[in-house]
Amino acid sequence: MTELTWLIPLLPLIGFLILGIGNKYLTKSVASTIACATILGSFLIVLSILFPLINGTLANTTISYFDWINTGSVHLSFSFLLDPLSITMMTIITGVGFLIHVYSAGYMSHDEGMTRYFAFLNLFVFSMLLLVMGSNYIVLFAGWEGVGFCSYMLIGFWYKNQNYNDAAKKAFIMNRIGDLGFLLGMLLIFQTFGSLDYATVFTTTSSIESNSSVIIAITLLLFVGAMGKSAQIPLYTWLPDAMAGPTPVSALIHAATMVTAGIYMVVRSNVLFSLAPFTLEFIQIIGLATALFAATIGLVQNDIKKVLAYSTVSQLGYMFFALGLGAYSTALFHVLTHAFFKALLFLCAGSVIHAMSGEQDIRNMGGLAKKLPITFYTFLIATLAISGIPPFAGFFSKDEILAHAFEHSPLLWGLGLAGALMTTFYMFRLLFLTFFGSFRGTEHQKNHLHESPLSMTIPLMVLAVLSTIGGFIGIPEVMGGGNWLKKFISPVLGGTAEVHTLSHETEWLLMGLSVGAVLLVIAIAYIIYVSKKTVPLTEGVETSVAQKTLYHKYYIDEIYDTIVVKPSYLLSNMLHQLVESKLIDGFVNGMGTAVNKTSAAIRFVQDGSISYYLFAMVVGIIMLLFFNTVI
Amino acid sequence: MNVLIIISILGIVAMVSEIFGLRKSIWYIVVATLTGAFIINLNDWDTARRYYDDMVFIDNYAIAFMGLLLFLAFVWFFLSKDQYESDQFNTSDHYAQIIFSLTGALVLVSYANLSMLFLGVEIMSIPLYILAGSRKKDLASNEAALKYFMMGAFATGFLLFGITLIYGVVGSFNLSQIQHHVSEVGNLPLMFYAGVVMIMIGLGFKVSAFPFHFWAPDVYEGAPVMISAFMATIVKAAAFGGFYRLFSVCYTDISGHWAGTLSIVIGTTILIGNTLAVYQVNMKRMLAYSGIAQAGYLLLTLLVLTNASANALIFYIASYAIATLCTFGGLYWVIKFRGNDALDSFKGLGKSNPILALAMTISMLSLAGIPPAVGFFAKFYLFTVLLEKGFMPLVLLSVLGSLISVYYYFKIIIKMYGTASDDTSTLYISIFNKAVLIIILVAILAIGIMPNFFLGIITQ
Amino acid sequence: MNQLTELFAPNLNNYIILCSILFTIGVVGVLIRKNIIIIFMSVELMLNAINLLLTAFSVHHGDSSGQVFVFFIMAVAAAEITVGLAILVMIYRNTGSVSIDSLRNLKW
Amino acid sequence: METALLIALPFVSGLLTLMFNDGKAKMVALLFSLCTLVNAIYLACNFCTCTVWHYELNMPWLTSLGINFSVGMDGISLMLVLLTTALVPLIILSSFQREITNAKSFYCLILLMEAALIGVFTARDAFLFYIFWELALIPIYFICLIWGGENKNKITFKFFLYTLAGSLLMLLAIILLYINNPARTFAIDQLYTVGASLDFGTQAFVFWSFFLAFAIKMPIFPFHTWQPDTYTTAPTQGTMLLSGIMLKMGIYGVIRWLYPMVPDAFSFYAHYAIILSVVGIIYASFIALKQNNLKTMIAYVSIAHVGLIAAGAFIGNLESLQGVVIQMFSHGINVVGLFFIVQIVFERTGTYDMSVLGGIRSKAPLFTTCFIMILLSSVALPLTGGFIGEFLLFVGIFKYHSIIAAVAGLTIILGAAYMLNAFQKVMLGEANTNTSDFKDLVLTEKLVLIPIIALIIWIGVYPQPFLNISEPAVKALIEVASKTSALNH
Repeated sequence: MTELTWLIPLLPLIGFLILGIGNKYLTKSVASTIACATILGSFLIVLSILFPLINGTLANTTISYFDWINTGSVHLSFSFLLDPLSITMMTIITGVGFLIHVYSAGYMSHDEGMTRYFAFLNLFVFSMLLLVMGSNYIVLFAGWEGVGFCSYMLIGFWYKNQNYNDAAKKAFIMNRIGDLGFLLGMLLIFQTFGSLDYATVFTTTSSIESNSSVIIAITLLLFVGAMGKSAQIPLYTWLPDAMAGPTPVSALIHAATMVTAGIYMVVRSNVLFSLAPFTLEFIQIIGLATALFAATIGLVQNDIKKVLAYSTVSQLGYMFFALGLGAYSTALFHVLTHAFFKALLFLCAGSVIHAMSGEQDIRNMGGLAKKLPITFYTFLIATLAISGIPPFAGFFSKDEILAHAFEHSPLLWGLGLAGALMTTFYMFRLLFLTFFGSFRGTEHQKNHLHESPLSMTIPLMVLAVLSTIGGFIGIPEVMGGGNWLKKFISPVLGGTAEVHTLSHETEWLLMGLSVGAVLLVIAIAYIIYVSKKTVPLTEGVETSVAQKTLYHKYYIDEIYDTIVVKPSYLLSNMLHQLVESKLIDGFVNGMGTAVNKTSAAIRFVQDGSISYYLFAMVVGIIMLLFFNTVI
Repeated sequence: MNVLIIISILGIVAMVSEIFGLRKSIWYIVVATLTGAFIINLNDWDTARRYYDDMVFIDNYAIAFMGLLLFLAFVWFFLSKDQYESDQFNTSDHYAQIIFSLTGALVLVSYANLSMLFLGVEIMSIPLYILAGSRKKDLASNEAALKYFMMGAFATGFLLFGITLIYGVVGSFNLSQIQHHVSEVGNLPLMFYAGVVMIMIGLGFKVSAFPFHFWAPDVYEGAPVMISAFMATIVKAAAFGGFYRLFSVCYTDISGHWAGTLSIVIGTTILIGNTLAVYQVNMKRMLAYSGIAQAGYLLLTLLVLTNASANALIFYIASYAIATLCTFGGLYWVIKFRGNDALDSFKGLGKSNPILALAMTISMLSLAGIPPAVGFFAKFYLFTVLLEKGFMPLVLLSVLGSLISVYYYFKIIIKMYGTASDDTSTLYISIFNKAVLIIILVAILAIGIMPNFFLGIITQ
Repeated sequence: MNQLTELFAPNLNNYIILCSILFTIGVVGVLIRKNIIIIFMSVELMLNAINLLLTAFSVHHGDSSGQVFVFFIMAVAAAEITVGLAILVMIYRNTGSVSIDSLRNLKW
Repeated sequence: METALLIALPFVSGLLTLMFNDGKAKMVALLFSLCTLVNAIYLACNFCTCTVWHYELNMPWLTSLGINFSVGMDGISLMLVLLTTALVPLIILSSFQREITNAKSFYCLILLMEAALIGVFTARDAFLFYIFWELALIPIYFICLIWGGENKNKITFKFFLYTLAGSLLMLLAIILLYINNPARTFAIDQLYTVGASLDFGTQAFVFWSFFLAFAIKMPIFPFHTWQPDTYTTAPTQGTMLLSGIMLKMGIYGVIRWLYPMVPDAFSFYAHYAIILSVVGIIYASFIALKQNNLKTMIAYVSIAHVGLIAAGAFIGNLESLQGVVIQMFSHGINVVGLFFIVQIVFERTGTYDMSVLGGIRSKAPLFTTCFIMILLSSVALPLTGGFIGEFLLFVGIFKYHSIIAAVAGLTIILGAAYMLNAFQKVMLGEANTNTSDFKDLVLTEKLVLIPIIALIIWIGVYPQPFLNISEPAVKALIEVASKTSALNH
């Protein structure tokens, strides 16, 4: 069953190599076929492993291929781990990845760089698979960095536009800040446990005291890595900018898979994190803060992708919130459902943008529901899912998070709910502004409006189905479900059972409350944007300070620019012009100059006059005699 | 001893050769005789003998130095052949005087008596006073001769005064008796030490140590180029031979009394020589200062006075002299083609005459003490000998000096390879002269790589 | 009277002092005079001081080699001064001056 | 014997190159250097891990001073020899698109330098080591002086003098060790014992003398100011030699000649050296951020990278030393690639100024791919050559001191920043007048870049063969160091 495991990441890699090397010679259709085929192949192999794992006919397996770095105390093998956690992620990656590949075949068909696009998309899938399949931190790190690079290449896919390139660079560098934390965390793990293998690390934690400084340091450092990759405060600003890339990329990388790598990593390291309640609390705070913070920004954005981007940041915050509560499987559940509905949202947005010939501003849209029916309905499903309307996927996962929050404290529950309501509001705002009302774009755009081709709509429909039913794998007990996912994952969580202990009545009550509130918010949004036909104001028009601050994303980018980027350049200049040229090189050159100057000065001693020479000689003689005989 | 006689006779032959119409063949006679003398000299190896009532002592040290001097003279005659063929000078007169001077130099490295030291110095110097002024119409040459003469005579006075004071204490000019007196009798009066310093001054002048170095740059600049070459190499080598011989034989036991003074002289010589060379724009002057600095390194051996230091001295002086000779040889051609001896005449030489440029480069590397040229090994050996006796501060100073010296030696290299000349004509040097340069080059490199043979010379 | 003779008797120290003074006069002469001929004479004075001292030492030690050395010095000095005068003549022909400062072009 | 042959081969072939005319010289030089490479690979294939030292030759040279022509290879030497022999053909090949005046001398000097470099990496006698050390300097000086660019005279001279200053001090230290050696030889094994037995003051002198020589060569902050100018003005082949191979001399020196030589002083002073190295990483990285001259920027990048390697060398535990060895190898390949990229850009556009470049990516996809690969390796992305060494180095440094590792780790961020900055400025955006007729790679250029990329991937994916080569040697080295240190206490 597992003999073909190595092919799972290798197929996309082969795809990448074929597309990369044959870039010039392949036609677009061949290229897209190769790309999709390789991912499909991987997906099928993943399924062939998934089912035995579910059946229990296949136990957790580590497959070791070769020694990667093996020297001294470092024994790192290139090996894969197949367990419920990794297989879940692999399924998402290859499954959603395949759908997005198919979608891309339509979406990118007019782009001259399509082969290049698919090459990097394949490489991304390869890296992402490496990330989740690795059986030790170093393979994870390899994938971790690999996805960062692919993200860089794909955000800057339209490299002629320097703004996109800036966005790509920003993404990579911010990720790298996190990577440093992650690397240091890894080093500390290595230092502490003498290994980077999950198996070894997680089984030797007995000697570590809970909340000891080492484990807090390790987990915090790992979390810094997650912050970068999963766009948490304060390292989130790259993600909205990353929307510069093609929309399917945003769907795959910046919604469904890569950004959830941080969550995967924390879930994977749950043994360590559970030993550090302090860190968990910290994650809780960061997660919740991110969820709320990003949601408020999302309320006023006008770019369809930006709204989705902030929504993603916010949802990721939610997931970390769940992790901070110790609800690892819940977080993973949300990863799963989020992958479905957020990918769907992005793909729909892509379809809209496709139809609008590249227009992304929702102020210029409206009334698209009739022209783009499939897109509209799928978008609606996704919006319902993200808003947490039962029985759509988002409801179950979100509800579980809120339940865990309530168990901790009602305040957290309240804040969590507030986030969810904001999410609902901006999502419906988006929905209403885009698909309802009358068209606000140009005539040209209006004539051009069309539903997307099948290659794009089929993935939409598949994802819509998944967004609808995806939640059923985690139906909570209270609804009579067995929370199948939790059980499936539990071996990975090593018995740290995380069942919330709320009574069924409370649970029902909470659900009712949240659903009720959500419906209320939808109604409000409907009144504002459909009934009153409010359209966000164009830029430059005076608005309230609060709104302006939100619109400008709390000026975080500007603040970072002022406190990090500019001082760095200033320091660079100062070091170069002052320290380097004046101080160090000045000293070095000064020595040379000193010799030169001395030489120039004392050569006048040799003034050409014999009498003077003789005199100098005699003085010298007298001094020598004096020195020798007297002293 | 035979060598001394042969070379003296050769001088006379050279002087009268014109009368017998041998002018054309005198070069061949000289070269052949020098070769013969060299072989005869080597034949005496390991037969330490004293001659004429202990006036001359041909030991291995003397033989080594005499061999070196003969070899350098041999090379000199090759390098200067073109100059004398172009009839600027009266060949036989010049040759005679050079050979007389060489005789003096040979005496200076083989003496066993202070009177022979004095005679050696004088026999070596007087012809050079004349040679320095041999461009009779040239004011620079006149001035060089005057300066050399005036200061030489003055310094001779001090040398003699020193000898006299030593004689006053010991009652003999004989080196072994002086040595005996120093080691056995002891309790030396102040007069003796004053005499030692006076002799040090007189010889210090010959080797152009600070503060008696003033003549060197002016004289080198004014004198004809090959005469400067002779002064910078053979004369300096002989002076060091004499200097070291006297101090190693006689004054080893009282080194505490003069080593401090000498250290000061050495330190200042190295610093002043190197520093002053930096700003020079005239090649000959620069070489003069470089020679002063090198004299400082060479004087370091006098602080140690062991067999090893004698080896180091010979090796170093040989390496210095051969490289300097080669440099002057190259300079001669540059002056011939470009008309002046400014550093700027070397511009673009790398293109216009690669062989000449290569010769200059290797010589400069050797002088600067960079492997694989022989100069490096000489410096290395010198430092080893010194560090063994713990002269760390002086060695560090020498290293500093070496670094400064790289500055001016490399000026030439940079001029040759790094800058283009306005005059792009290719310079033609005959095959013979090219061959001479190449052979010297090979020697510089070969000895640098295989110095083994020369290191064991002095092993009494 | 006897004391006086003893005081002025030519003992070695007196010779040394006398010769040193003569030598110093020679040195000072070299240093302060500008005429090359007079400088030559001063150099001769230095050498003669040495000659005198050598002779005195020679007598003191009862060793004749010192006096032989004096002859060497005289011979060499003669040769040397010949060369010197020749150089001087050459310079005089070229510059018309016998001043030591007439030639100071080679410097720095 | 084989080692001596390996040194002699490029030396002789260098001289032979002079016999050919300028047109043929490059092919001849390439062939000769390939022969050397084949020879080195052959030796590597026959290299077993059963003993530490291989292919030894010990021939008396200057018997009266106890100097022997003693060469041999252990794993570390072999890695560097492989690096040298692999890079030289690439460097020669990289010059094929250039018009070089007096080409035969150029190639002759490159081959002579190769011989000297192999000598440095294999010498087992301190004197011999020093000779090769200096010999390596001379060809490169002339390469930079004769074929250099703007302001070359002053800059190359500064380079020469600076490095010479360091090596002269090293010479003194070697002499000091020698005269304290009762056996009066320069044999490295004996000097290890001698060095350890010295009193602390002398050890300190030896340490700092060696340190200066190596620090200047690498260069470590603040002894680096010769480097950016020299790299910029030197002909690209010279820069490749300097950065690809020559700076490894300094690092090699640290691990072979300094680390086991004076254990007391090393353990006492290494801390300062490490701090300097790490400061250098940050310092150079920051400066690289704002450089507009592509070549100068890469020069600073090199300082930053070398800082990390140097820190690892001074830490001297097994992981860091293994990291040093593999990173030396991969850095050499990388930096040669980077400078070749720079050269290609310069040849096509005539400028190093990044602010007037841009848009090359759309014109030259193959070139872009190569650039990206090399860039990835220099930002140490996993599965590229740069990562393995960097990771091992970090493991080693972290073992030594976590804060230092954290500070050194900033290079991960800064490295990404400056490399991507440069990439964006040079390659991305719209093509302008400078870059609008940028041609993609031609055959010889491909022949240079493909091996480089292949090696980058090989080291990144399967570095084990390389690690296996050097591991016994590194272990032996550490053993020597601990033994000599124990001897003294």
